Amino acid sequence: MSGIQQAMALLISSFHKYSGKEGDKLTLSKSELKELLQAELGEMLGKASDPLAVDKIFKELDSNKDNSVDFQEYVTLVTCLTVMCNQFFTKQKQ
Amino acid sequence: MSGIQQAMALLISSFHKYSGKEGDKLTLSKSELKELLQAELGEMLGKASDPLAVDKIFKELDSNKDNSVDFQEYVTLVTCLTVMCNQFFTKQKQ
Amino acid sequence: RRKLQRELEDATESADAMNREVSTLKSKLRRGDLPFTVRRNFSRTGIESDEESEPKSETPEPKPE
Repeated sequence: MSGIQQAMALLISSFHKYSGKEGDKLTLSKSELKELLQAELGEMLGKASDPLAVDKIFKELDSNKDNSVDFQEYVTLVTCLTVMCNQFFTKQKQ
Repeated sequence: MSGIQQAMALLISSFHKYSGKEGDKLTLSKSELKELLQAELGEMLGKASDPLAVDKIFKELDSNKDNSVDFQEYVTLVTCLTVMCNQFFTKQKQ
Repeated sequence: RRKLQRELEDATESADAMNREVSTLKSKLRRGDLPFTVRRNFSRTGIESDEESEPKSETPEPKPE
């Protein structure tokens, strides 16, 4: 499997690791999002345990306001973080 | 490193594997994009060698019309493909 | 396979909308509208980068050019 295909598989499996815990298996509730942020992105995104911070990013991600974060909304956050990391990475190289 | 962080690192390293080949090291020219599509997503997309298809994709991806595909345009495409794969898998499970 | 190729084209069409969403989220994160900071010393995650930054330091010291 190519690097990009592995990345796609990882994004899908990581999402379902948390979305399947409670309620709708295919979306993230607020507590599932909090767990994902802490476990998967805690190092990168400080304050992943601060409820107010999680609340705010949950509202931000839940663009269709159905009180859950679906795969598309989740992957928008990951895309944004990847772009920002790439900028750190390329600035280091210049 | 968590699953999501690995995916992000793979997306970044895969991009630079192709963008660094010619011209601007931080963007994909049309030929670099074609190489990336074939090598990384070839099996999935059935040898996207059809020049028209690559042309169309390149024009659509190049949203800021600078005749090259930058990192954000690239990673957005990959995540959109991931969204579609996720839909494909979740429909199968239902 | 044709179907997947058509999906690639659909994906590129929806990529535009996502591109805008990512840009708005990025500027919010940058402006600090969202209470999350993307830590600079992220290079430890194994993306090939030459210098190893110490885990504790929040902002890496500027390297002498």
